[in-house]
Amino acid sequence: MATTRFLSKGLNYLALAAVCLFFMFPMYWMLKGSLETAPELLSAHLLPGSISSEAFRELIGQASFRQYFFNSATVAIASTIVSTTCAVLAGYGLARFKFPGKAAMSRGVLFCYMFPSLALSIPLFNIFYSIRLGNTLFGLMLTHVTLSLPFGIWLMWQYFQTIPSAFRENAALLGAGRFRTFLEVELPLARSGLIAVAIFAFALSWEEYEFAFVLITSEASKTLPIGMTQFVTRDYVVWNMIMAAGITMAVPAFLLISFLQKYLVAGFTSGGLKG
Amino acid sequence: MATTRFLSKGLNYLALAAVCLFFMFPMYWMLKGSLETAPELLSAHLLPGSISSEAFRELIGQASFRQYFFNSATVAIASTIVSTTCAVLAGYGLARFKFPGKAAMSRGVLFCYMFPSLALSIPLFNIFYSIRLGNTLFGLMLTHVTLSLPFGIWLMWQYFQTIPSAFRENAALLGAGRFRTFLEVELPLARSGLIAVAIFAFALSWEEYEFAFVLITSEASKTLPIGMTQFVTRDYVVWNMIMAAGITMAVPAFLLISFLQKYLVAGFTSGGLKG
Amino acid sequence: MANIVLSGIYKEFTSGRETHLAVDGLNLDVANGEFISLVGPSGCGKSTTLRMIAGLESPDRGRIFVDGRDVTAVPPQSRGLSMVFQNYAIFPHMTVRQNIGYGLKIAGMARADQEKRVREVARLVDIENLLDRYPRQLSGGQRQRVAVARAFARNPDIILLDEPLSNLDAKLRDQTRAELKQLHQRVGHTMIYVTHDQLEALTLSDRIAIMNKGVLQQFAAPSVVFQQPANLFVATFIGSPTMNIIPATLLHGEAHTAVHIEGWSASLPRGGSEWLGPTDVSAALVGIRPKDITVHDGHVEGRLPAVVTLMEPTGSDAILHLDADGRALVAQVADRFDFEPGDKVSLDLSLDHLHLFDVDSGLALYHGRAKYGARPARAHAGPTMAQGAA
Amino acid sequence: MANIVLSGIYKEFTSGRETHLAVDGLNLDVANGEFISLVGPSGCGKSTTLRMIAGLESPDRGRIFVDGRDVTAVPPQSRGLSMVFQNYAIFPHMTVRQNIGYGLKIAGMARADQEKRVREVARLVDIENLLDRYPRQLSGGQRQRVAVARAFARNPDIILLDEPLSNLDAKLRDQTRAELKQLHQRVGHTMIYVTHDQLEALTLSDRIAIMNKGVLQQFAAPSVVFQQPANLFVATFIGSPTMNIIPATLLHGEAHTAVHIEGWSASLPRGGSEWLGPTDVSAALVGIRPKDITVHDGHVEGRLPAVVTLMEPTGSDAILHLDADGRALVAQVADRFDFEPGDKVSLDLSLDHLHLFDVDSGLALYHGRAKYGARPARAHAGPTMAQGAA
Repeated sequence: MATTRFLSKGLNYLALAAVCLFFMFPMYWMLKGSLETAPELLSAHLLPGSISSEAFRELIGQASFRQYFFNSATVAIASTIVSTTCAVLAGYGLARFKFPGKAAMSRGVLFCYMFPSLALSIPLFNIFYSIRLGNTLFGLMLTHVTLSLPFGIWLMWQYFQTIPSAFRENAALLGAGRFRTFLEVELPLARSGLIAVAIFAFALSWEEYEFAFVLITSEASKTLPIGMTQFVTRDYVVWNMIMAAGITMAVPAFLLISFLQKYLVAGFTSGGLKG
Repeated sequence: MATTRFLSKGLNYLALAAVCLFFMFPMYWMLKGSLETAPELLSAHLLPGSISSEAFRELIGQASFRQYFFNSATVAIASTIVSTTCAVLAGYGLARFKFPGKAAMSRGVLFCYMFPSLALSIPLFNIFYSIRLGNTLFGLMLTHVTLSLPFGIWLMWQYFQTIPSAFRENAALLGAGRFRTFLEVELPLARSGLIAVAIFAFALSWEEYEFAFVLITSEASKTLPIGMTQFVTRDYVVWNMIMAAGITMAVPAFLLISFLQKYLVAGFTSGGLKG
Repeated sequence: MANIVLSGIYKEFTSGRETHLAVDGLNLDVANGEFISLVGPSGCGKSTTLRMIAGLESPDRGRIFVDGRDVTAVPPQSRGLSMVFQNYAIFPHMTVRQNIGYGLKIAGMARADQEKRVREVARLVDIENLLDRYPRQLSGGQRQRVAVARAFARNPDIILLDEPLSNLDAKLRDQTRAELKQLHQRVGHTMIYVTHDQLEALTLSDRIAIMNKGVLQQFAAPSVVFQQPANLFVATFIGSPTMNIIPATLLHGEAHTAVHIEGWSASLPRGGSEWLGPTDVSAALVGIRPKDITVHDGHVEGRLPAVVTLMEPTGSDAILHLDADGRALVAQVADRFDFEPGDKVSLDLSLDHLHLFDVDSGLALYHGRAKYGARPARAHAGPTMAQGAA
Repeated sequence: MANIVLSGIYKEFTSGRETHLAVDGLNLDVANGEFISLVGPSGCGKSTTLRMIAGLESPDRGRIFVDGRDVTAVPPQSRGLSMVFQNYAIFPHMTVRQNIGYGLKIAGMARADQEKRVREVARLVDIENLLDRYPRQLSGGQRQRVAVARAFARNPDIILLDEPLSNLDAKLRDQTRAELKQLHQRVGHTMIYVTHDQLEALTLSDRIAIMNKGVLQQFAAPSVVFQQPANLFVATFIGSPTMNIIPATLLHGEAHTAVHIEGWSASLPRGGSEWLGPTDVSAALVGIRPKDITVHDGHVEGRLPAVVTLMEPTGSDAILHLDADGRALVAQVADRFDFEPGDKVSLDLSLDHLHLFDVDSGLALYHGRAKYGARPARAHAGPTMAQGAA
């Protein structure tokens, strides 16, 4: 009996290790590539030959890279704020108010979430140019909100539903109005959900490529993902700089996870807090 | 008092209506465009001039479109099955077994989820070509699994945690072994989570563009998103066919939502089922 | 402190196509400083009634008055009452101090006064040393105290309590019950208490409102609902173990009415204040509490023969489950643990504690003459059970 | 049916850097067909013990034997026992029939036999008409029955019950308790029952194991733990309302020992079987149950003077909270509802029901001579309370 248990545990560990390897290897490959010089990289050894920060230095030295980074950050932060705010308000409305067509609404939100964003890009391009939002960071920000908002609404909606109504009712009986209750009681209780939505919106905007490609043509408004692909389409492929750019792109994600992971893990489980 | 309530309700409806319009308008625009003839479309009226299925007929008549659709469906279905299976197994393992480094594991999974997929595409391209998986649907499927698996694992992990251990323990006391318990008790209880993961994986694969663009160059292996952009890059832009292709791409999402929406809405709330 | 009047309250809930009538024409008046309980089985409308008083639900018809003011349309935050919720609903992101002080902060009280008042109420329920803790660091009993302290903090006119003890374990429940009663005696707020537990209602309340299926059954003092239940529902709901109900035939003579049960009969004085309903019905249901059945060994002529089916010792008492000619009866006996299933016994039913109910309407027809605690012969010096044992 | 022996069970839990000792050196033997209860406050180790018997936890040290076979390392699915969980854990995706039959299906029983057995057990707990329902369509009480039926279906040797009544409301709990006892008498499995409710333990069990902080305090029949509690913990845990504990000084004479409480004293016979501990200590704690205190009006010489602080009527009885010179005491009086807070009374403590406990160890030193239900003078014909009222 004990042997079987041990075996099944061992197999599980093995599977987990394999999954880890599967995910970690590309990241390792990228990190390794970014720390090598261009000729070394082509030799494709598992371990780096020598470590050099050449690629990073050159990357950061480029004015266009800094511009891309700044544009990306602006769009990502702005769309995260707008998307999270709207998701919280809409999710709260869906969870708290009764109105006809709520079921249809839920279907609609999910459909929006699943709707192929690529298919959406064409009409959006069409519309945005006709209302003069094409080629602007504001227009790009708005598209990113369009992409992240449905899932955000759905998540906040689900999340607000897990908060027992007794908290809200008790706040009311203690004299708090609806807005105060929302701000001081319900929002803090939904904090983990809010953070999950913000992370989702940020990640989506930070790495979004297709819309940025379609909407933005001027060099001054390009974002990092677009900039990165330019390393490829030049005359020769600058591998180590591409890798370095990839690493740079991953830094905000890494920082966010490190700071917020306690809320993220708590995310879906501690919604139904009991007093 | 009643007036204030009525007003706050009215405002909420208005906000919801605005959000709906915001999301629905591009879809409407696309549907309208796909049903118009090319010249009509350029006039950009709000209502379609006349309705014609010309664009759809021509689209479906093209052998390459049918090939793209088939490729997309193959990759999407295969990656959904692989990703969901792996997510369920890994999520179960993470939720049920104790092992050192579980916290680090959770951080890792979330980091993978947030990792800019674009940044990943370069090393993956690198690796895949060196192991001869470039330009194959199998390779593309594998990348899509890489993209959807981290979030899937995280979701299933959270989901399995919401299932009270009493169900599992009771099954054991009724004589069920670990595998039987997993299959007959825990998996049915996690059904909503499983469906959410499957939908996520399918949607991701179905509309994925960047990796398909980087990995696939042969005409025979191209997927719908790639095919669609070819309508743009030709000598002139065939708007109504692009719109029709977009609508076609949205059909599976629409069907899936319609069939599964009851489980999806139940998704996060009914996990902690009480006997 | 304030008085509350409910007038013709009617409330139904619709879910899908089904309509559930929660409260049906409820009238209730609660005096200044009174402690009343709303009691009944789950789904009887007691919680809905409480929530309507709180303003968390609106009645479909009827009006609610507090101190003569119609508050039916007033939102909860403006009614000036507090509530203790069943699951306490302590805000998990606030410390105990912040939780208790939240209502004061909203009311705009100065910081120093807030702190003073928080300390004061915390002392009242003995949680002064927990003020800086978060709810997750508290035990179930401590959370309950925080919820009570928070409800008292604003010094509201009315305090509503929704099964505040049901999440505590048996020992703690008994202890907290007594504390709650003492708290009421000290501060004297008007309190409305919802519970499914008849014992809590009996021990705590000045008056008890017993509800069933949305309809008020009886609203009276604990001793009255226990000794003179208005109908069969009240009779069987109040009291533990449950009152025995036995079908009987009545035979009316000049001065007496004979009550016949298969194997037993007795004679009650006809007329007089004990009779509440018609005195000419030929069938009735006899109600007798387990404590008012005396159990003798063996079968004796004139006593109701029965067989013991189960004995449940409860410490110094025991609950005997009996089978009397196919009817299941329960008797409560003190000081005896020597019965065993299968024992043949015979039963005396105390006529002074006998009740008769109408077969169709369930309304009380007759209550035995003896009122517990009001019998002259025993009131002040008679041997109580404990004395007898001394 | 099977007997169970726990030998030197030791179990601790580690969470973070804290180690919590759950069960400390537990020895327990349960006979074939016996109904025993594990009882104690939350965190006393009773649930952990049950889970170790079930195989859901492994003891750190010690062995578990079923019918002489060491099952310590046997996984739960091979131990041949069933369990009723506190939250029932009925599978929500299966019908009642599938739930009850799940264990039979796993055991590979033929379909027809499964159906027959499912019907049989369903009849036993009176849910035959619910077989095609899903759990969400059932009430709390019905779910509880399904859980019990499922546990009985495989006809296991041993049935474990983890607070199976704690989610039911008061009335239903009383009723289900009696049904559970009758079920045990009919089918006769070995049953181990975990509860925090001393009343459930007293009424249901053949023997009660009282635990505190992982340590077994006493393991004996209900009458024994009630009448001869081994120590202060058992004395105050068993019985409701809780036994009064009063510090006293002892003065030993030739044949008698005098017990002094401020304002009251009495003399106990020295030596004899009532004395369990040393007879030469000069201080002790007097234990007396609320029922064994007689309350008289006014202050009387030789009786313990007290003031009423609270009265809780419970129907035919009432619980009096008293203040005797700063000490809080509780007395239970029958048939009297005329006390009010502030009333001056005097108390008689029944010497026959008096207990003495060691001040330091809490161990019992002396138990009053009178055993409830075994006093010759009152056993068979003496006037019980109910008779007195007849």
